[in-house]
Amino acid sequence: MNHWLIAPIALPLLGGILQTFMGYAPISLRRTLAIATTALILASSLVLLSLANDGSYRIYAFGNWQPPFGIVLVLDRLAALMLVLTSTLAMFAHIFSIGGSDEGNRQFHTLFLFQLMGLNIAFLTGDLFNLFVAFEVLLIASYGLLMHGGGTIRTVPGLHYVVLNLAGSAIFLIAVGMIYSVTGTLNMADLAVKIPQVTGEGLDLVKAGAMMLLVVFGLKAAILPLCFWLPQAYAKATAPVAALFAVMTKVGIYAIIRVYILIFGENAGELAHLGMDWLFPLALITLAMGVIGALGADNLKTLISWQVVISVGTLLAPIALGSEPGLSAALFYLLSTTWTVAGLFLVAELIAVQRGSARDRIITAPKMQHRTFLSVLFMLGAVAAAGLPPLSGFFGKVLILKSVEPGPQMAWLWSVLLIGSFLSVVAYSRAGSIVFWRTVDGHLEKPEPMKGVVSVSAGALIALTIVIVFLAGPINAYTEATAAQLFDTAAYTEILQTPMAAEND
Amino acid sequence: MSLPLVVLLPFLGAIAAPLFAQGGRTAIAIASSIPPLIALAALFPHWATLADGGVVLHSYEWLPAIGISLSFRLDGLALMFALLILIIGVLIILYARYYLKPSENVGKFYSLLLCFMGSMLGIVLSGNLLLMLIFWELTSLTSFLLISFWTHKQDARRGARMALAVTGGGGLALLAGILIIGNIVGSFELDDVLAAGELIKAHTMYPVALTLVLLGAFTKSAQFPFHFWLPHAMQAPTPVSAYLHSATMVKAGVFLLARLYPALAGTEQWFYMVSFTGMATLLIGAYTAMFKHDLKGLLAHSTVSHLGLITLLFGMGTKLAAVAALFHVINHATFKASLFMAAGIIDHETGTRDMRRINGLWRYMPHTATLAMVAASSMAGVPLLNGFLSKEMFFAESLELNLPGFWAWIPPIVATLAGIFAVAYSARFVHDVFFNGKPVNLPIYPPHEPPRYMKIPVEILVFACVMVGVFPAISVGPLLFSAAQATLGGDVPDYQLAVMHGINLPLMMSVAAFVGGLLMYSQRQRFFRFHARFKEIDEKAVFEAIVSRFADLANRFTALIENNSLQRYVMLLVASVVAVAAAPLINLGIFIGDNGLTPVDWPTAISAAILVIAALATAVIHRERFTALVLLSVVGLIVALAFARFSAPDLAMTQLSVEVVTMVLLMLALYYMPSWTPLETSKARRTRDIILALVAGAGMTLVTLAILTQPFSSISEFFLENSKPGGGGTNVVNVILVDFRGFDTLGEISVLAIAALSIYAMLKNTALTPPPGDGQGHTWSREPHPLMLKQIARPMLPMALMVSAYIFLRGHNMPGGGFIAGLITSVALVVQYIASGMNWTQDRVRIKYHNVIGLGLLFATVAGAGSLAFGYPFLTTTFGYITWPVVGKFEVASALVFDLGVYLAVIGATMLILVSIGRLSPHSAIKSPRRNS
Amino acid sequence: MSAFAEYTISALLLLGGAFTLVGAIGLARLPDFFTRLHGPTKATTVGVGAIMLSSVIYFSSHGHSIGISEILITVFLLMTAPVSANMLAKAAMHMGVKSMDNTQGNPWDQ
Amino acid sequence: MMTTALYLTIAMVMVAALLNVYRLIKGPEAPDRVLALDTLYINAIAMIILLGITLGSRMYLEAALLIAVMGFVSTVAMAKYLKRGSVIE
Amino acid sequence: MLDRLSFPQPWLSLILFSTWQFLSDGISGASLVMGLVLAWLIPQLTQGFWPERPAFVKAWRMPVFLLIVLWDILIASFSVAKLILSPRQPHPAFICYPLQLDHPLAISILASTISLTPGTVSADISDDNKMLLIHALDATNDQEVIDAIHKRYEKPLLEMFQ
Amino acid sequence: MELIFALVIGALTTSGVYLLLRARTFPVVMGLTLLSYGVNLFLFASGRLSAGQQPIIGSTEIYADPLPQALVLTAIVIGFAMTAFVVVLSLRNLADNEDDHVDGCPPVKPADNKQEQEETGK
Ligand code: NA
Ligand code: NA
Repeated sequence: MNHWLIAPIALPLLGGILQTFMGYAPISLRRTLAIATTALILASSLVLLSLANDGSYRIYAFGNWQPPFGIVLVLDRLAALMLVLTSTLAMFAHIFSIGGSDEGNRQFHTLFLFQLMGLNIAFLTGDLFNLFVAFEVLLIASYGLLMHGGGTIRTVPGLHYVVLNLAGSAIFLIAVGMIYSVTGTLNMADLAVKIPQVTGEGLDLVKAGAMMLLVVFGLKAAILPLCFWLPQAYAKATAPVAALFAVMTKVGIYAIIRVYILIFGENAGELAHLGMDWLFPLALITLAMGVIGALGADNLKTLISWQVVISVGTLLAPIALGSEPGLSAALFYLLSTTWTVAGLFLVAELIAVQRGSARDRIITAPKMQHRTFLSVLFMLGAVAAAGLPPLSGFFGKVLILKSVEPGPQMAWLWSVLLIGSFLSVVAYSRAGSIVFWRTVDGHLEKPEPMKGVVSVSAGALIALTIVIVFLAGPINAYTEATAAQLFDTAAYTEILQTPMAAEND
Repeated sequence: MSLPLVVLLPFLGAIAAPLFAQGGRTAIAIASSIPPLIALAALFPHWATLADGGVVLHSYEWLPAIGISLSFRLDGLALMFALLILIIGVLIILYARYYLKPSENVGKFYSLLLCFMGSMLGIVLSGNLLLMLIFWELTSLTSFLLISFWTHKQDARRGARMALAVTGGGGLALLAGILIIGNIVGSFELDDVLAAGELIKAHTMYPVALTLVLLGAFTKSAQFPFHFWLPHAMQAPTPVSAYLHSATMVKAGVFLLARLYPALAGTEQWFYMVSFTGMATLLIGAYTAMFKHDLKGLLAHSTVSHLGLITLLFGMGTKLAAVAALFHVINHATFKASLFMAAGIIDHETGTRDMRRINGLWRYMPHTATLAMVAASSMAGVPLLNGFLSKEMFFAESLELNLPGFWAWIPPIVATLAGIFAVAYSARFVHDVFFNGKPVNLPIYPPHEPPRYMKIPVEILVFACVMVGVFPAISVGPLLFSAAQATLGGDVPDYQLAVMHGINLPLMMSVAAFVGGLLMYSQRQRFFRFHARFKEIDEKAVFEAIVSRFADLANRFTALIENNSLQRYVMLLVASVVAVAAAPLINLGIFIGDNGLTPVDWPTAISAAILVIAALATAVIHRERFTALVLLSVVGLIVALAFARFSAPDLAMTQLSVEVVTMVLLMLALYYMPSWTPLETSKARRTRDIILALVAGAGMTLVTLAILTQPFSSISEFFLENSKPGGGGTNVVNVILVDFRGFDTLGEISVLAIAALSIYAMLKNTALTPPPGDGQGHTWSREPHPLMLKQIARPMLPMALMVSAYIFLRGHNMPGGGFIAGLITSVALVVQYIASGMNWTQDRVRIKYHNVIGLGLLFATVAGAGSLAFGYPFLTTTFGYITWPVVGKFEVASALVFDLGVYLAVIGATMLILVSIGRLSPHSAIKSPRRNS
Repeated sequence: MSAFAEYTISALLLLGGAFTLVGAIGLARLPDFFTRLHGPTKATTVGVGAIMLSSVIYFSSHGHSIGISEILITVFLLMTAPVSANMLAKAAMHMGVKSMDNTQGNPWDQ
Repeated sequence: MMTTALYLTIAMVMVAALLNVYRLIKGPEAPDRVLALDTLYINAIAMIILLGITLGSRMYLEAALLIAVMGFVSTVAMAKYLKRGSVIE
Repeated sequence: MLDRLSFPQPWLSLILFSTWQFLSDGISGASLVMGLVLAWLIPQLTQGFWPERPAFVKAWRMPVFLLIVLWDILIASFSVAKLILSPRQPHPAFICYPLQLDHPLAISILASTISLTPGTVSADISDDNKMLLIHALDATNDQEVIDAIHKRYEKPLLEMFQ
Repeated sequence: MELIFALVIGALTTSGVYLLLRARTFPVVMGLTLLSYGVNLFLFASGRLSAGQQPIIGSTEIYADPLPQALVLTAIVIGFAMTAFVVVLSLRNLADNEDDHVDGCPPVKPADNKQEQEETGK
């Protein structure tokens, strides 16, 4: 059993524990250790990526208990991809935070690391209830992070976010109960085996449970009509937190991919492709709503928050269609959009800092410092987000467009996606030209100096969109392999036969 | 290799150029002109191949998944455009050197200009449609930045955004079109696409594909009805206008028409869409140009009109028309670029572009005037100039179109009419600017000739006009021929480029155009008056208004839906659940499984009744908060009893302890809150909520009923079998928690820990002032710590600790364990706080709760990690029975250490939470960071 | 199990049940808060005590060791019941809860 | 015979519980409700013990102990809230 | 360092030790050791929470006292039951009882005793610990009640404490 | 018996959902608590009901399904943590907005909206 698999979970756990003891240690020390931890997490995720790339499944059975009885971590290409996506993003967001946004709350780094732990558990776990626990870990940490930074602006959005997610957790438990009460198991592989054998009233119960599960994941992923908590919450969060949150909605999407391809996929007999007929139209409406929100946004962070919603719609539409190319395309786009949006959140903060009282609102303000640098970053991000060439967003969208089979669905997806891109171009150009170019005379009350780490991390995150373009070939190869692996559910269920470590004497 | 280089060079230049900005305008101009010159040099070697209809192709794989490859393809058509782009590009660079002021950001300017040049070359040299599209959109972006070069000008910003919106949007349509074509052909390689013309035209998706592609072309080439963006792009510096909006970018659209001619042209749809769009554009442009008082405005609209002409020619679908179109592309580029430069010079020297003020410049700048007049004549189609030749061909083709009956007359008439306008506005350009009396208060007076070198580009271009006009065959013959070859895919019709084709109908049309045009110009005041009746609409303002309106609507709409009402969001969530679960549950109905119902026993029934009453009562009288709280704890108590009744002692105990802590928590909060909830929601709303709640409840009831009566088997057999032998404990629940599913537990105590830490952080700087009384008119009592309570609290703590130890140690085999023990200890501590107060207790609790939490997590983790040393996975437990002399035989289980971690974490978290809230109380004077709170 | 044990157990059970009921009746029907306070503090406590005792006897007669838990619980109840009563009385007096008209003397409130 | 006694006792305890709930809902004053809750807790102890006897299992005694403790704590907390407002200060 | 090894509250340690023997099924070596450990450890942790020592003088009288009280409790319950079930309205009274005890523990023991015994609940103790407010469920004469309490409970306590 | 249990869960859900839909933080918190009671009982029920079959090896012959019990135990503790957090958050809400409405201030003010729009140079 390969112990690398717990690294992405054990590292943040230990790092987090260490931080709790260091409540009154000098901030420099806490920062160093925290960043070091995140760096190690990134390193370990890369190791796991290289492991997973051979296309096999690796499992880690906690307590050396044979699945389905014990909890197992399962490493496959998808999990590795999500880990790298997250830890890369986290790395830059974390570096950004030591620019000063981690001050005011000694628990920031603890929460940040526990957030990562929750995320990594969610990506690795092969157990449905453990997925619930993972969600709770990352949620409670996110609550804390969302409230980080003090002030009164975050309270109400935070409250909404928390209450909705608590209700969501309740629904999750009900769903788990329904599924367990019929199948008598919690292990995903085992479920994939058992679900096709369900008959009679059991079908209704499982179906209801699974649909409720979809609602929960939809809430996390922010699908219409469950997306309205997001813009305020993300827009009000401190920059590095918002950046990290860019990955939060993707957890919901990950869960949908995992559960609804593995357990309720095409081999699920009566329950095959459950709920996907709901998902496709909702995804498109979500996309449209996101575009409208972006068009109407009156500050950059809200605009970017709606961009999150847009990307959720864009991602789920092809996933709902359930084709292998579609999934591969979605994964490619996932990588691009998550980093881009996160980078944009950071850039928006840099801009806000430079514009005094105007902050990031899309209004006329005195000419800002570092305008060229910031405008270039913003433009790169905007182009990537809107999906214009030559940046990564474009390739993602082209892949998605190409993945659809001709037919009414193609017509819908194409028109919504393309018109959406067009309108986002309008929105971004409008926002950018007002923020950067429409300046009034007069100067800011003491323009703050731009810290090195901060601008570097923001720039680096944005620059990833270019990196993706250059690595497009290999990345796409990987996502294709991932999609293929995901659709080969039989291979996944074989983890149930993995031998455990030899019994001791 | 050389073709990618040609495209790459300008981009490299773009990166390099700003470095020379320090060296002054000359330095940077020279630096910037080097890449295009090398590129030119790199192109010439290929001429031999192209001359005999060959094609140069350099292709490299990039993203086979998308079908996009780095393939660059040079043929006659590409060469023709590439030469235009490069040669005019160099001239513009030279020209801009003098046009720009030293104060301006020349680095940015040249960098962007070269970027644009590179993108443009990319379009014409791409051998892969998707690659071409990338460059296509790049030109949109770069031109956006070039038009808005003077960012302080609002008109510039708006014009730029409009251009971006229109051309960028068109690009997206083009993308769709290209994807469809690629889908039909199965490849995006230009060669494959051009070869598959018949296949494409036969395909059912052809109409869609064509429409989308044409959308791209028309938006880029400012065809009606998308022509409005072009005149507003004139806010750009004149070199930009000259380059982008006469010679190159706007030609990208027509280039696309030529490029895909073999693949798409030759159908009814093509004919009608392209030719009629062209015709409309031709007329509207020509007509509007006439009335523009802005020098550049006039040129812009004439450009629109000429682009219409070219489009119309391509639309006609005859081979000769295509040739004429290509020919006119060259001619228009030359004379229009020179005219723009001239206009720029005039603007530069007089400080205005308003023709009503600019008069009689002939006297001040004869040299420039001459050049401008020659170019203008070419625009008007005066013989011996290149404009004349292509226009003659156009007139000829307009006659060749054999439309049915009356329709046959339309094209020639339109052509002549456009000719008349063209002559008229050209005449105006000449007369109104260089003659027509004296200048009217010019900002710069007296104007004089520009610097010598500023005129060189104009001279070169005008020379070209003349050369082509007089010796067409020699000057552009071969180039045009190979371009035609490339466009028409092989067989080129025989045509001769002669200055005169004798007296024929086209010539007559030209004559008519001349006479008419001059007549019209002489009567211009009438036309102006006539035109003035219709009020000028500023498309820029309209566009801006539309965008703002949309943004405003979007904002309103968003605010309407996303109205920050938690009640709505929760309602949506619940409703969604109901919606998705409805179908299966209705299908399920009231279902009693094979196990059937077991007989009711009355004590349980009564307890259940109490629970139901309490639960519903809580909801009903919830506005009376304390009472609701009391009822809530009744519910909690009965739930605990239920767990006990249905064989879950551990759950019963956990539920009990958690419930009490929760109650204390709620009372701590209630202290600061109003003790009554106002009645504010409408009756309708409450009814809706009640219905929703009832539906949800009913659903849960049905599901539970079905589940409880269904027989089932689960993986739990395994736990029951292996708990003792494998886990070393007889309390299976506890063994599951610390062993089988210890990882869940680890996550769960982390949750508890994080919650506590963030609560502490959240309340750190929170100040709350409690209300003076309980809201029923009683102010709070002053007596803090009643004697009897204090006295009972003393012995309670040690006893509780012992009980905790008892519950903890037996937990592995009997009901109990870390959680419950931890909660008991916490509750005992809480009693101390209640009885003796915060300060008193804090003084005696010597450890920081943060560290207790940390220790708890650490113990649990370390206990789990121990197994790694023996090569077993994380959280693998071990246990054994040790026998000591006095002590005797007893069990040691590593799981116990894990459970100890749980115990500590629970205490630390619970206490930190309660203390953090208690600290808010004005009575507790603890603020020093030395202590926990 | 010996007949004697069974009799004792039954008697204790019934006694306990009766007292519990009486306490509840008192709570339900006595006129004011202060009089209601008496029922639970005495009768109910005793009632539960009796039931505990029966349980002790029951299980020890079934061969289990003497159940200390029951004893502990009973002791705990006897120790805490007065304190709860005291706390509640204080609260009631502070809130000026009405005592029945024929009550002699007055409650305090500090 | 013992079973009969057991059932009678259970019956009496359940009736007692119902009476407590009646008082709890009727009030009229908050202290009455808390008093009723306290009594209900004590009844719950009785129920658990009786359950234990019925099932012949001692597994639930600790639960009874906990009810005793928790009942006391919550009563005290509520009483203090009613009188003093701040439970922990 | 030695005080770490001592038993700061011997009585408490004794009680803890013996209770533990009962709790752990059957007295074994393990239970003895564990009991010893707890009897030492717990007071070490909690002594701070029990500042004022119970100043017993004649502790052996305690059991006797407790037995009396227990008996009274039984009687009390019956009389209360009678009152509760009888149709006639009770004659309650608030009675101020002047305290002679001054040790807080002693006072609260007395108060508890009163609450558990015939028809009386100790409702409150004055701030200066000099007065005890008693609510009698059915009192004909205050003085009788006061004397009874003093004779039966406060006296023995006075002897036991200080 | 099953029906009674089902009805209990139904009642808890109903009350919980209704309170969850209220406009003030305190009822919402109580709603969440009630709901979680219902959910815990439901999750527990997924292992079916039984009396006197506590999963303590050796204490009886047949045992109740221990897994749901373990899950519920986890759920209870997590639920407690979450409740505590939301309680404190509502205190923060109270402190920041001098009001315990879930949206900060009782009526949604369209006025704010408008004035923001004026600011955003549209
Ligand atoms: Na003029
Ligand atoms: Na004039």
